[in-house]
Amino acid sequence: MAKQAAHKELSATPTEIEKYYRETLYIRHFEEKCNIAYRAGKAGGYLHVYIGMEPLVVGWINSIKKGYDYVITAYRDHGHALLLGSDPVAVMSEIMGRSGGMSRGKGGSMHLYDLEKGLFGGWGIVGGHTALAGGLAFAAKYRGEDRVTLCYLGDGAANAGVFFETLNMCGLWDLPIIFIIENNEFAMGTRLEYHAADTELWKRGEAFGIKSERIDGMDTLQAKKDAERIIDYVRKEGKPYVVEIMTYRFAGHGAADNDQALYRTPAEVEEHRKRDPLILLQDYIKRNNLMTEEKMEAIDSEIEEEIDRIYEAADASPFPEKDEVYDNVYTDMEPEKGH
Amino acid sequence: MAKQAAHKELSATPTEIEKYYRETLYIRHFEEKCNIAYRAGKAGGYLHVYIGMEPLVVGWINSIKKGYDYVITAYRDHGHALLLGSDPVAVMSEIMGRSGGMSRGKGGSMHLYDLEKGLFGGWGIVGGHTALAGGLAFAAKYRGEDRVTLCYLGDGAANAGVFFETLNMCGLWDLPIIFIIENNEFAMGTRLEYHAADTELWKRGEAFGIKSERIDGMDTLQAKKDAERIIDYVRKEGKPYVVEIMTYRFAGHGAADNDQALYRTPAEVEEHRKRDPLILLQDYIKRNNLMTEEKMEAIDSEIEEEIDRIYEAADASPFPEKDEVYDNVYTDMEPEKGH
Amino acid sequence: MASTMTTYRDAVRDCLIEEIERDENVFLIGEDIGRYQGTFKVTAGLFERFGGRRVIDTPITEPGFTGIATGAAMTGLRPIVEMMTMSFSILALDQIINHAAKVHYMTGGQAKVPMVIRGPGGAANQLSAQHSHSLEGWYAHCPGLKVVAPSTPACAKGLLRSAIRDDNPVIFTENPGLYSIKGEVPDDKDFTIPFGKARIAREGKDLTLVAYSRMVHVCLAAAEELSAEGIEAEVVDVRSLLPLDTETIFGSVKKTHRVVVVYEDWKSGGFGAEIAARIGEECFDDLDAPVGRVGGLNVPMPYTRNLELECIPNDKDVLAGVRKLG
Amino acid sequence: MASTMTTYRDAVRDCLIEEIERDENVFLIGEDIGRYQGTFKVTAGLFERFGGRRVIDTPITEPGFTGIATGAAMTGLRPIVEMMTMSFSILALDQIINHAAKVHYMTGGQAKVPMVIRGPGGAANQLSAQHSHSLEGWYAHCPGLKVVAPSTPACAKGLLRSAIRDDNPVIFTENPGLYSIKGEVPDDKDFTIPFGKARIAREGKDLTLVAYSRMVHVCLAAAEELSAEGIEAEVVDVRSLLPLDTETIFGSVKKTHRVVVVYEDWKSGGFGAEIAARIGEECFDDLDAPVGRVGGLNVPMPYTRNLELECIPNDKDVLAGVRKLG
Ligand SMILES: Cc1ncc(C[n+]2csc(CCOP(=O)(O)OP(=O)(O)O)c2C)c(N)n1
Ligand SMILES: Cc1ncc(C[n+]2csc(CCOP(=O)(O)OP(=O)(O)O)c2C)c(N)n1
Ligand SMILES: [Mg+2]
Ligand SMILES: [Mg+2]
Repeated sequence: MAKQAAHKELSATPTEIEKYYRETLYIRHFEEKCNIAYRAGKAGGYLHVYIGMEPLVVGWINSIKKGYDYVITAYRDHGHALLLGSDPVAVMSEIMGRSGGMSRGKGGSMHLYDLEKGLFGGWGIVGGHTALAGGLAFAAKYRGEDRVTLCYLGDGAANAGVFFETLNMCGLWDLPIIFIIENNEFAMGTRLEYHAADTELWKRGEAFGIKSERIDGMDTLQAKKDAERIIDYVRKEGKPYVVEIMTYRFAGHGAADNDQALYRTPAEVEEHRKRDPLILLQDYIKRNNLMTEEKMEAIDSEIEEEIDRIYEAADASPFPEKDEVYDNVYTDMEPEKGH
Repeated sequence: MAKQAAHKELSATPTEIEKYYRETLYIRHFEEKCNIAYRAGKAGGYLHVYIGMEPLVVGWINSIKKGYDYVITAYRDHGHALLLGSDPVAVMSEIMGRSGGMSRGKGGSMHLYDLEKGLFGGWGIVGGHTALAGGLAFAAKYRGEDRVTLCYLGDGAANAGVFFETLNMCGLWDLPIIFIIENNEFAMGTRLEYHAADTELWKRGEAFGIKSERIDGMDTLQAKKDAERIIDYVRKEGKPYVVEIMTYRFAGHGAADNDQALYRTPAEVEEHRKRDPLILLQDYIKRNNLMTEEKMEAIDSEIEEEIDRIYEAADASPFPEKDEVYDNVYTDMEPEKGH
Repeated sequence: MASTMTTYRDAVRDCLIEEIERDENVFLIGEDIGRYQGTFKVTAGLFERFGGRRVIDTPITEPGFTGIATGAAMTGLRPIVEMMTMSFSILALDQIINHAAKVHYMTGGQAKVPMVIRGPGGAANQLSAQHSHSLEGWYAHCPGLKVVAPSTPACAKGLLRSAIRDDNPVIFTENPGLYSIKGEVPDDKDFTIPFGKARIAREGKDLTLVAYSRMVHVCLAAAEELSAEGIEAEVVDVRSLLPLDTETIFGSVKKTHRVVVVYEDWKSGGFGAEIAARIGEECFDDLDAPVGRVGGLNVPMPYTRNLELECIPNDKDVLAGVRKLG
Repeated sequence: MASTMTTYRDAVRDCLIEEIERDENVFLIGEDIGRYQGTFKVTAGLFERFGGRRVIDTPITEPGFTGIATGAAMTGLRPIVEMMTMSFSILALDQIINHAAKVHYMTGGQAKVPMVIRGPGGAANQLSAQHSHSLEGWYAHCPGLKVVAPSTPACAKGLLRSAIRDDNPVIFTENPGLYSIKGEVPDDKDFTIPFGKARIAREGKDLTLVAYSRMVHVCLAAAEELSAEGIEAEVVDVRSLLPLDTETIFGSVKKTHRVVVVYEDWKSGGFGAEIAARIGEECFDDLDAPVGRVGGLNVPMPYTRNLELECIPNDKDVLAGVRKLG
């Protein structure tokens, strides 16, 4: 009976479930380590973690053709790089501003790029990257390829003018792109209700005749199913799609955000904790007894140790040489030098 | 019978009808004169006429509290100034770049302003003025006044990012503003279908929870009724409104647009001519025998002569003095002078 | 004149409070300036104190809310727009230079735009390429705008009050590195500093250093080191880029005969070039050496700290610039 | 080398055609450039010839389509963006300087943006304050961009081809007043002119006039008038602002000892200030007079023709600038 029920509920193979569990833990520990690094002064500037939002990458990036499809997002980008298969030491090194970083320390946490893996950033201007995303999809169509572009943007970014301009052109030209609005209910310290006239952000796609919907983003398995369905549609139809995913930001806006009481209560956070993606996954595993408690804990500490090793390796990477400051301004020349 | 039918149809008093007829003719002749002036080299730069779109001002500006409510539009702005009561000689002088102009020749056809009459421009950057319009409405609400702001914009302007940003804030803050989308089916040489993913532009307001609708803009009396209804709603409720008015641009985009064959056929224009607002008004007057043919023609030539006088008066106005070039850069100082 | 030791941040904040209280038409608008207190906490406590009518949180829409502020200003309100960082004002440039800065002219004087756009300009600490712009030079190029960049708490308060009471759009650039510095600030609620008046931050006879905003402090540090070598540098704090007080600048150069213009912005095409060009034109016969310039490196701002520090001029770079004069 | 008498407009147009035919990755994108043939008719006939895949009409969304072009370029396509007038590129500045110009740096060299942004810059004829901007100086201030402003049909074609084949974002400013001028243009479909090489448009020994774009012709006219007085002016056509060929400029100044920099942009803070400042620094001992500058008046562009003509430098203004050198 229970087994059957379990079987019924089971919408992914045990191997898949374990994969998602590992990836979720991986991101969770990686991000916690980033916050530690930041507090230790090993990372600087603005640093934004993905804690609580893991299904948006675990569910979605596992549903695309990695390295073929295009992925682009804003500054909350560690999870995207990790799941696309970027070298985690290079990711951590970049966050720590080392020469071993993906951009040799020139980009930092907000600007992770790994073009070979299909990661086109990593951008700091809220909303600005949505137009670039349109360009990635435009290129795929121009070349007659069936690549899909995933463009992640926040609920706050969904108010930026350039996003609407891009939606219009994507609808007008039938570009194969999925705009994933990560609705984590806050734009920095501003609550959704205070920044959006209509808090159902998915409707913004409809005004341009674009298929649009709002879905849950806490349940990894559900996210995976939705991702497969929508990505399949976009790849087949070659049309744009807007999906608003309801999630929650458990951490502060960024590592420097040290007074969350300004915009939310601990009670509110607790309420959402009940649907913490990691907890939902763990419950699911237990309910369907796919793993023993022991194994789950073993995996947890195994990953925690791996992240420690990654951190150590990154911390061993040197800072770039002073004269690298002039590299990469142009592909073929140097800028005027000196002060 | 006919009388009764007529009576039934009659939705405005004969005096009102005559007023609308005179105003429509006034704008029509004024604009034709502007095109003549342009061809004669008496006006320069970009000059855009309102021929065929008269009901959008005759119906709407006659329904606001002139001088109290705010009106703002783009560069197709002659009709707005004339109906708000700006001195027509000052309007024509501005278009001809004379010191008798509303801005002493510094603005020109695209930049007509008469703040005392409630006209806040007259702007040349497509879409840019929609944000300013939001500011006018913001100010009314800030001061607790019941002024309504009419913001006219074109179908092409309805794609500009800043318009959506403004819609969101107007909806979020309940600003008393009406966005009148003048859908004349073209953005310069680009047809509606080629610039808008969804050609029903009114939907763009709905995404922000703003009451929105599409209405006809050729029938002056209908336009008047719609205007009264919507303005009344906005003034009472203190909420924004988006109204897409279907109209048609009989003239070229601007006086310099000399090859309309590039984007439309004479047949298409002829088709629309059947619903030329002036013709509809004339038919209405005849059908309800509100005036004799003779009177209608008399009014026509009376206005034509008046426009001629306005043109002569404007043409008699001198060009500004050279040193005025430094005036009005600042309210209280001069810029660095000289080349 | 009674004064109080105040941080640069509080000098700005106090002025905002005093002007909001003084003039019903003054209001603040920007991102996260209300409930969140402002990213650099310049507006801390103001939302609680004055409410949502006078302190307005906006969606992330620089073009939109800058335009809304401009429209409101055209009706006589006096908005103070906060750019979370001046870098984001790039998105609103069309609204600022094409609308706010020009409407007085295009209306032949009918419309006024009594608006202030303020926020931190320049590099903070590892905010990377998109968040570290110095834009004051671009703004100072635009007729219709006034542009100020105060270096001390007192200047910040006196110039901000002038800006708020000015009937023209004013760009008021702060600097992330200045918020915590302290200085005596006059208590007088009507204390203002007029635009277009530079300040002699340090007197000297051998050499002139011209700077604004945080670079004034870098120049003062360099001047101390020079002094140890017996070279007395005069430091001119420009304060206001537009209008620019060339009289004071030229006066100092005519006295010292040697000058270096220092600015954080990218060296090539920065406003320091304009200052240098004017000195070259007007002080030709007074110069014993070419007009020197020390500016930021011509590269996008890198993230990692050691490279970032390479980009921003410091006292050693200023000394090197002085030595180059020979 | 075989050549043909061609207008500036056709030189640009021919180059677009040749490069579209040569490279499958090249496409044009902008407002009314297809069916409508382009407001200044630079793209006349191209939509009919190459179809809507290679010649793309966009909605009026400069930020949007510039960003789309940038994203496409990051995948290896080579977009050529037309700004109906460069004035409208102000709306896209964030996309251009914060995204396109910086991504190569922020990615540590991973991403390239082989994109050209072209269109008419400067005043046309009574287009008023919002449509008459000269923005090349702002762009030339931004590391990561290359900026060219050709003055002749041959330069336009040679520099445009270099721009299209360049792997970095290039700002290519034309000028409404130049489209109809004629000149011999090499027929060679691979004819290019390298960036960073100025051109001596007229040789002279007594004085140097430095300019770019349409102002080169204004300087040539002024030079003829000076010649009548026995003063032989050398006219240096900068052509490329970033990179800037200071070697040629300095070389001319070292020969003539007197120089005036001429530009249409607002005088204060225009790129001419940077050129003047560099000359002042590097040619100090060669100068017999201060580095002169002649620029546009520091006012928003007025509509009425007589005032507009006051704002734009002409040959008489250049002569006045020369006389000022004494
Ligand atoms: C144009 C611009 N304005 C302001 C900022 C400052 N800023 C950085 S993140 C942020 C909030 C964005 O919220 P959201 O889009 O919901 O993304 P989230 O942080 O929630 O993932 C703001 C205002 C910016 N980076 N860019
Ligand atoms: C930002 C910007 N881009 C381009 C232009 C050039 N332009 C002027 S009018 C126009 C078409 C606008 O069409 P629409 O909004 O429908 O108004 P209509 O002319 O039909 O009244 C264009 C592209 C401009 N003025 N501003
Ligand atoms: Mg959010
Ligand atoms: Mg239209």
